Amino acid sequence: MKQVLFSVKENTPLTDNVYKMILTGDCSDITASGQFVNIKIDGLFLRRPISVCDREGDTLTIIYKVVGKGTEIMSKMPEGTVLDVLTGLGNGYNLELCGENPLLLGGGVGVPPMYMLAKELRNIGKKVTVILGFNTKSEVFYEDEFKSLGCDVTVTTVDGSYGKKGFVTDALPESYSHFCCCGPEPMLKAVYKSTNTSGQLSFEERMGCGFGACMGCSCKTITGYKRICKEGPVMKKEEILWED
Amino acid sequence: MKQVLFSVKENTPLTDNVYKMILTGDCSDITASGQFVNIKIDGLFLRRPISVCDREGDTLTIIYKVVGKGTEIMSKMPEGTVLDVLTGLGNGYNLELCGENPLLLGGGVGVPPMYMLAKELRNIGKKVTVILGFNTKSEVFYEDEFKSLGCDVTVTTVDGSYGKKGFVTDALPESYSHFCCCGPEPMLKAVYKSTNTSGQLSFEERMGCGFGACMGCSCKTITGYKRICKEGPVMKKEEILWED
Amino acid sequence: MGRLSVNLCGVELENPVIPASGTFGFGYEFAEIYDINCLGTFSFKGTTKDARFGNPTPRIAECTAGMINAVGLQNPGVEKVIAEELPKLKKCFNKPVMANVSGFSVDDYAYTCEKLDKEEQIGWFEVNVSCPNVHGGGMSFGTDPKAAFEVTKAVKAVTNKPVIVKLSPNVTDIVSIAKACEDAGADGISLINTMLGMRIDLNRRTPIIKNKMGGFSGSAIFPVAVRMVYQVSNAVSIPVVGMGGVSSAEDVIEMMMAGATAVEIGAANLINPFACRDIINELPQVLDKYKINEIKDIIGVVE
Amino acid sequence: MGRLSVNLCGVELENPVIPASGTFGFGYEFAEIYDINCLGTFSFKGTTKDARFGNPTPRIAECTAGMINAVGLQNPGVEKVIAEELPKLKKCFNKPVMANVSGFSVDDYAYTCEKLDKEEQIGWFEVNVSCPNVHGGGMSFGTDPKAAFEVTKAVKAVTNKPVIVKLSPNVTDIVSIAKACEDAGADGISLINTMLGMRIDLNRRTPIIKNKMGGFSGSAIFPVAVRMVYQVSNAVSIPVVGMGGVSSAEDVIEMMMAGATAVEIGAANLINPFACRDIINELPQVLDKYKINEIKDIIGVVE
Repeated sequence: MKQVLFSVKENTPLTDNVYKMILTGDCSDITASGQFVNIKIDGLFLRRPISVCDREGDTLTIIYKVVGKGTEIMSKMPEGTVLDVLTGLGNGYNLELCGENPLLLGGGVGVPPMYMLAKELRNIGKKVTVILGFNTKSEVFYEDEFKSLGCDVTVTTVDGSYGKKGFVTDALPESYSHFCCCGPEPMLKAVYKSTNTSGQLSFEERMGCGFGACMGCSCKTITGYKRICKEGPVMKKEEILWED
Repeated sequence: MKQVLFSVKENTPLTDNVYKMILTGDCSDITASGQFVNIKIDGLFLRRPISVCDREGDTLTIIYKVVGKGTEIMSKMPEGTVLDVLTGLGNGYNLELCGENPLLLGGGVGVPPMYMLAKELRNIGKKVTVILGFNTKSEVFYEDEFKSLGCDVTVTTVDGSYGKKGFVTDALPESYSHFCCCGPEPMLKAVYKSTNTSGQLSFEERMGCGFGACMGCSCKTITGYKRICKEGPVMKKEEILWED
Repeated sequence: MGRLSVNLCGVELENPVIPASGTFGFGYEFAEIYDINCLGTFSFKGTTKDARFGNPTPRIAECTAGMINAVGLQNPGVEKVIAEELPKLKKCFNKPVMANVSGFSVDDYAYTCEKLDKEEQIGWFEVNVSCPNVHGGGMSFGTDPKAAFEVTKAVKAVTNKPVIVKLSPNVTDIVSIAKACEDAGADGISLINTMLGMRIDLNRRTPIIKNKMGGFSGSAIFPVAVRMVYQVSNAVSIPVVGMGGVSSAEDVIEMMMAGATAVEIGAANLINPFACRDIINELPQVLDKYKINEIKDIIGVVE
Repeated sequence: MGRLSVNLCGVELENPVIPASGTFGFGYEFAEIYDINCLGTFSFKGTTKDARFGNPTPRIAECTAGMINAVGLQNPGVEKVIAEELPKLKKCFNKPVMANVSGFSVDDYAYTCEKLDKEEQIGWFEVNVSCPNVHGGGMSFGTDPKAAFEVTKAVKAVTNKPVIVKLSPNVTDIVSIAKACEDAGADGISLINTMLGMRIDLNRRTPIIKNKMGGFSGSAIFPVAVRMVYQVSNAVSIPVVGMGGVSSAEDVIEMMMAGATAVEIGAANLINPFACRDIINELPQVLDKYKINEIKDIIGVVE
């Protein structure tokens, strides 16, 4: 973990309420896809955890959805805004478990972390299949970005207004070596049930600190209690214990 | 009272810790010298009451000393900053009581309201004598501004490093028709004791609202309880009741 | 009535927004800047049997997201309130007003309420057993269920108007005190009054407030207020008026979901004199945002 | 020792800054980002007889100038703390540490403290009779003087190390509880623990916290903390450790002027992991600013 001052280079909407923010600063502590950063916002007490979408040298890309006060304020930040950010939080995805032709599944704001993961996997020559799930056509983003990485990309929409109708689990390919998934809990559960390989899933929880101090985001796993912000957010399929 | 958005046109130091801020906005509710405005500052709960130094059309001039968080933040406000201000607060000085050759006494940050008062009195052709009291030379400001209004100006410094050595009460002229005074309470008391005419004195107190709602700044007078923010800050000499 | 209307102890309110006692005087200072008839009602300056100047100054200290006051019930006394303040109020406010009453003995409360009972402008009594700023009285009635019971009973005996008892948050068990008031016949409970707080002037090395301690209010105390409103509204069967740090239309909704039938707004009026008017104007959009049809539908919706 | 040193119950502290229990784990998460030996000491994660997962999530809610937590004493239990956590801590912290202990019965407290007493790393016990997040225990000990007395007495019987009792602010009369602890032999009092608070999710119309209510902390509660530290330090003759919303070097000074011998810092660590280090570094300038020679000179300077 590092405390770094970033400056906003770009902050543009991808859809009605999903924004892409490009930040410049020291990214050296961001060592794996699936990690997140924790952003201090003036006037709000708690930092806002946002998953890393991409990292190139000193350039950090995050994608966030406007859901409350914090993201509302973020969406209005002009270029040049300086942000106090804790970087390199969480464990991230383990590439070594992915095998030769991994399957990546992202739902809604669960899509962004899949981008950096796909990029890393392509860099080491893996055949990457990506399924991106959205509710409807107007919410779709990043399809082309994944394609230009050379991934085999399928988009699903719940209402069928774009791509394949249904959920990501309605578009599972014949075979894949491993899966990596990020999205809302119902999607994680569905993917957990309908996949037949090993996999890694990224979880969300309201956090106090984001770096393991407050025990605010603890969860039970087969291998014991874990802090989603520290031992997570990515969990191996085998260790997951569904609460309800 | 009016709630007005002002924008900072100029914000420059007059001494080490005294600043002059020129604001543009609707000044129509500022009807008398001695009135004050109450400024909302982001991140602080209470507004900051600052006395009016001058008002010309849409231009408001205030002079403030950096004494705490609020004035500290104000001193760093760049040109163009927009401020939420309650204007036209308090009663102000009554010109009709001043007579032909009034005496104006200002001490430290009690000097600014005397400027608008002197200006008004000169405009109606009065002979105005001004005594400005400071601790030391480096704290002196606005001497020339009063002179250019055509006032007879004396500056006193406690340590004698500039002007006449001593307090404003050490520089009282032979005769004057009335006095108007603003400054720290010890100065008000001294002036009260050493003057032999009718007079008006401006008082300070920690305020909650600044417009008469909270009773935070009440004081006792010979004519009953008064709110320094509403029936004050200017009191007639005859009505003053010293608490201790 | 419209989608903002609520019924407080049998009296219909056009909306649930009520400026809290001590932050709105007797209304006319605010009537100078907007038409206060847009309010549900308001609770006027705490009134006592005899005139009071209150505490020495400084009476005000700033805090993060709040302030401390130690005014100490400055008011002209019930006779003058009736003779001078209410007639002035009548000129600018044509709705029933809430009469906030304090005292230093059970008889004080009864005496003052009996006098005010004859005034038809008054729609409710708000009996303040929780002022933190007066010694040998005020809060002590609100920290002991027996005393709260006695005061409530005495006031109920002298008026047929709804009696709402205003409680202090500076207690171990707010529910037991609320229940004591209900048992004594209270028609409603309002809470929370200010929290006892203190700030120090680091240069002078003395308390900022001359009285040392005072009542802490402002958005900082909102989570404590929501908690107590929730606890009390789930324990009593009479309406609860929620207050404590409410400063936005969303805060009003949160208080009502916690169990409040109406909501008082205090310190916010001192920072933004238009706060209550602005919140009333915002409420319809906020109801839409949260898919609420009529505001009364969400009272105590949280289980 | 330097101008920042204070003496807490007979043990010298290099400075009065102490990360509060539950916001600093067992230290090593923070040791990864700075040398925690700059701290006066710290109070480790609340430890109980048996291992606890704590409460269901969500456990965290945001507030204006603060937060609510309902972790519920998650900890591995005293055996594991001794076997696993303390050895890890020893590697990164070479000063005496404060052992924060909770329980559900008087025997629980005694059992856990007796086990920990043998560990030479431990310089003080901080007996938490004020956790708002565990039912049938925790806070109840801190809201009743008799229960606080019993717990204190039982712990004093099993250790010769200084015993500091951590009190809850959610009470009518904090002084009576502090005095009960002093009468039972407590060597110090620490306060305030969190205030019981609640927030609501307006979309879901449910409490944000799964447990409904939780402990409210952060700068918002500072004025209540200063008030209670002042009241207690003027009523007892044992040292007081002040906490509650402290987030700057100036806040530390204010707490000490109110009567605190040392100051704990909680929620601030969660927002800025370097908060305690930064405050310690700022303190010398702040002492100069307020013309304070040695920090111990201002303890309880406010009359």
